[in-house]
Amino acid sequence: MTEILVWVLFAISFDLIFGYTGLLSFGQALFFGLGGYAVAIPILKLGAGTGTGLLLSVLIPALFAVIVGYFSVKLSGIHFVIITIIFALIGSTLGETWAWLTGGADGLVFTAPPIELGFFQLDPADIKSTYYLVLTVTALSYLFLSRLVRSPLGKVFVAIRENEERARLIGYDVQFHKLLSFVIAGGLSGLAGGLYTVALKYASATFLHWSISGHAVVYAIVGGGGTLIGPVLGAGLIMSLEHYLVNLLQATDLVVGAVLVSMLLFAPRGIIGILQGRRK
Amino acid sequence: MAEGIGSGVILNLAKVSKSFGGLMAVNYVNLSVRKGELRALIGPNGAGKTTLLNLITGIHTATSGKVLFKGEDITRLSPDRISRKGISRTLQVTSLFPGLTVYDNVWAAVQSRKTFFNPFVRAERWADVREKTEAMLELTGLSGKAQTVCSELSYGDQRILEMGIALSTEPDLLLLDEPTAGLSTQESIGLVKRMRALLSGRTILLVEHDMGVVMELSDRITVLHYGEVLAEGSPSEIMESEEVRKVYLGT
Amino acid sequence: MLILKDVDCFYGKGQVLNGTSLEVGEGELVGLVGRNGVGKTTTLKAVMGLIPAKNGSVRFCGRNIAELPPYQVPRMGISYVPQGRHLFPKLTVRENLEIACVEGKADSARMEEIFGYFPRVKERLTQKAGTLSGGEQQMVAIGRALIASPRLILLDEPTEGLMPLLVQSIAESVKAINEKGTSILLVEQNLKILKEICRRIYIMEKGAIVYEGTSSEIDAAMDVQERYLSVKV
Amino acid sequence: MASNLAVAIVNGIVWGLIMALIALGLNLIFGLLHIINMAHGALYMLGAVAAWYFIELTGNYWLALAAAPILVGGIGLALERGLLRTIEDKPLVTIICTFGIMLALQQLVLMYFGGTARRIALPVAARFPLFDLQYPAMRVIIAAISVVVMGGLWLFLNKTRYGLWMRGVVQDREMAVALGIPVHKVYMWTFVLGSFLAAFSGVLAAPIVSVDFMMGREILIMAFIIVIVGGLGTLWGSVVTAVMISLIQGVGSIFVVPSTATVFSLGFMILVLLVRPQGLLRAPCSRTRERGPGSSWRSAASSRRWPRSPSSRTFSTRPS
Repeated sequence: MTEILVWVLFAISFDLIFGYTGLLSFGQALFFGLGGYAVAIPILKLGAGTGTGLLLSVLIPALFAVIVGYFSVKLSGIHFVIITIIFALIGSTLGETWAWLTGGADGLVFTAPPIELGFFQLDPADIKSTYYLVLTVTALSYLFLSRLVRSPLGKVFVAIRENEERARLIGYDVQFHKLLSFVIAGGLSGLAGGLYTVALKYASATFLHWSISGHAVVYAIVGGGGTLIGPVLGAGLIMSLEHYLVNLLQATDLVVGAVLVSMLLFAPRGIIGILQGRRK
Repeated sequence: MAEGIGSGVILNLAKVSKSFGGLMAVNYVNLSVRKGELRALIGPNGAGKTTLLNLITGIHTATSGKVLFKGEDITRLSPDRISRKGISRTLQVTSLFPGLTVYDNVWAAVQSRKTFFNPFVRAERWADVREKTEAMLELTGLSGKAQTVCSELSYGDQRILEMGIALSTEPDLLLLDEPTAGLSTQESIGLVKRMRALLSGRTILLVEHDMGVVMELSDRITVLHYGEVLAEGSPSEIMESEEVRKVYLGT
Repeated sequence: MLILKDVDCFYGKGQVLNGTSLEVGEGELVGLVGRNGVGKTTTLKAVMGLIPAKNGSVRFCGRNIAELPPYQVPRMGISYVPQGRHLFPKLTVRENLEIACVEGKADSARMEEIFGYFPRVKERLTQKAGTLSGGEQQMVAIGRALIASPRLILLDEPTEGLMPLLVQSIAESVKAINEKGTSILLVEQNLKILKEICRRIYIMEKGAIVYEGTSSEIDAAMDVQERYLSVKV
Repeated sequence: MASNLAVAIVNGIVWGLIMALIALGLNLIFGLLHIINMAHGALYMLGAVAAWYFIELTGNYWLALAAAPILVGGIGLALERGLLRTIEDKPLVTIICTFGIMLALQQLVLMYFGGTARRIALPVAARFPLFDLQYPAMRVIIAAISVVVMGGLWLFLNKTRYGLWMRGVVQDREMAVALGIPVHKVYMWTFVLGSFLAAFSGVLAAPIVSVDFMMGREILIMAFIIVIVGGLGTLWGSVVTAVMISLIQGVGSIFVVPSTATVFSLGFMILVLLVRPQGLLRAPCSRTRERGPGSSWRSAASSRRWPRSPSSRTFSTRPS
């Protein structure tokens, strides 16, 4: 359940750049993985607290997103997809190489120290507490994003998705707003990665691999991009599907791939699209 | 050109050229538009009319020469900067936000004049933007269709909306690229009627093939041919010009 | 032979053809003229099936070709020379000609006939089409249309952007091709050329045919010329 | 040292030629269908896996080399006919769709083939001396076969009618239709040919590398890099780049850690994307790009300075 919530957060952060701003990034894994390290390394090497770690798991990936985004948003379409994959690849290659820092493919195993919130104590070692922690953070992020997409800023993002040229001609700095959206999404992807590591007590270079980004893509598409509730549904549905199928026939990716492809062909607006269609 | 660069000139192109590879699309063009006038730009296909608009709005950058707007050099600015300086335009091929409602289309344009976007504020709270949006919908006669998704509008309404969006940025100079393209004669007449109300008192540079529209609306006409200014004058002068007729009839 | 009846065509939502009807008879050379953007090119593309005709019918030799998949239309015996030539720039001239023989090898007699009209094409056979001059490209484009032995050729502004001397020579070639029995529908902005070589001329305005007459009739009808073709209203 | 270097160079060339075949398939598919085929690596993997089964059955590598690519070509045919046809004109959707296909194919192989890596014995065991080492002759044979296939591909494209059609469709799709070329059939066979090439290189690579269900994943990215650096749509660029990159990596890893070499090549690739997105080995301005903006004809090449960006808009999440 905790895991589903993490993927929900990852999926909605991806949906901000894909569903709202219209940029297909296959590089979100970079920020996801970085977020993981941003939690694990300070705790392990510097003795930092979990709260600090989670804060860093937003800031550090966001910082990287500024750099990566600065170059990436200059490109569009296919070239954008490819450049984000490459950045993620550089990340995972370095992650595997710098084992002294990252533990390489074996990863870093650590215990997150309890979070002191005045009278209230939250111990990540306890599964239930972790669950509530992840639930709270994800819910807050969801609220933040739903506010964001309804704000004037959100309208700019959507305008860029719908027609970049027109947005530019009415005076929006398209490049800047794309970058902004990329950075916000990067920060939240990092947060998802951070929570994932806290829950798993483990950070690894495999989280940086570009194919991890595929999860977010799948959830957002299947659920319905361009809405926030869509990716939530998508993540929930696919994760539970996987959960059941693992015992049945061990063919999770096969089903995921099949669901993804059939969604693209028959319901390009995802589950949300199907639901809305029925209501009409 | 007798009027020269007087105080009333808002846009001034000085010896502007643009080449694509070896092709000179715009060749050494001088053009000045006065505040408040409606200037039409005509010429056969490939004469460089749209390219000229692209140069003014920063979509292309001139190979040589200067574009001055309100006395300021805007030759090398990006399209969004130029738009914020006060130039707005419509495109020949309708360019809207197809998935958004008519209301949001106009909203996005009105909102663009603001500078800071607080991500925590609901867009609807901005009363001034709302008022301007509604006023523009009223002006374009699209109020009744405000909640229609723009891709479902009729083509004529899309053309009007395109103009509405361009006007929502409150431009000092409006460039119209073939507003009646793709409309039947009947629809064109309707559009021109509505344009009158929309455009009165504004400074406009109009590219148009439909000579009826041009004659109806314009104060002055500039004729482009092979990227060069062939003639400039009042509508009646242009009508009588031997040279212009030659270009159009090939005689 | 070719009959368009009440054809409507749209680009997205914009209506470009608005009930266009015209006819080209067997062996005829028909002109189509009109100002920019009135739908001349679209008419040709509608015949070729490149833009679907929404309403009305496009009949060729009695068959409704609007229902065919676009690549079948040329196989019915219609060739198309688009505005701007649209040769394949990275293919040689010979390849540009050969590619048009979709059903079988290039007939060498046919090749010779093309060289007869345009000797320059023969000299350039091994050159890449993209390196040719505008006039040479036009010759290859017409040659490419001829090679499949079509019964009808649609020619879109063949003289556009050419030197006056070349304009005359292209016009003469067009006339010669027609005299050998191939029907031609010629779109032009240059009324003078049309009047010289076409017997019958259509004038188009806002997606519809507004006038039809022989070249001498058009010559006499100054008001029509003024109204639809010149800058006067 | 000399022998190490010599082996690195020969290995680099051999591997580069295999990579070139993979990249050629990817590039062909992109050039014609404008599809970024994320499943290309999986097709390569399928080729190797199918070869393993054929060898288990018949014990004959050469038979596998002939049969496996045909089988995978058939799969490619089914994919194009069944799935990709309907979404061909939406580049971003095809990326996601082929990504889904990749997941599914990998999983299928995992189910039936298992997760463990397997090896295929060298069908030609002979070795020849290279300085003071014994170099397996099979690798040279593999390189030779790649060259022959590439030559065959060149002949196909330049000397046959279908090849001529394919080159025509790449340059001007609408005109090709107007000349009566059945563009959709050309698309289909291009995809089949691309799949065939991917699988063929999979079989070629099988005796050198270990065969497992993930073997296509990294290869896919390498192939992307090659195609982009060499120039999308520029076939010979892919070949040159493949051999070059493979040589640099091979020789480079004698001197530095392999991952450093990888990071550098990735960084180089980003530079190429930003500075010359049309690829290093492509003429900066082709004729089609020079055509003025007045042309009503939809030009295949889009200008970078002002991207009209059909790709970013075609994937609208709302109906349009």
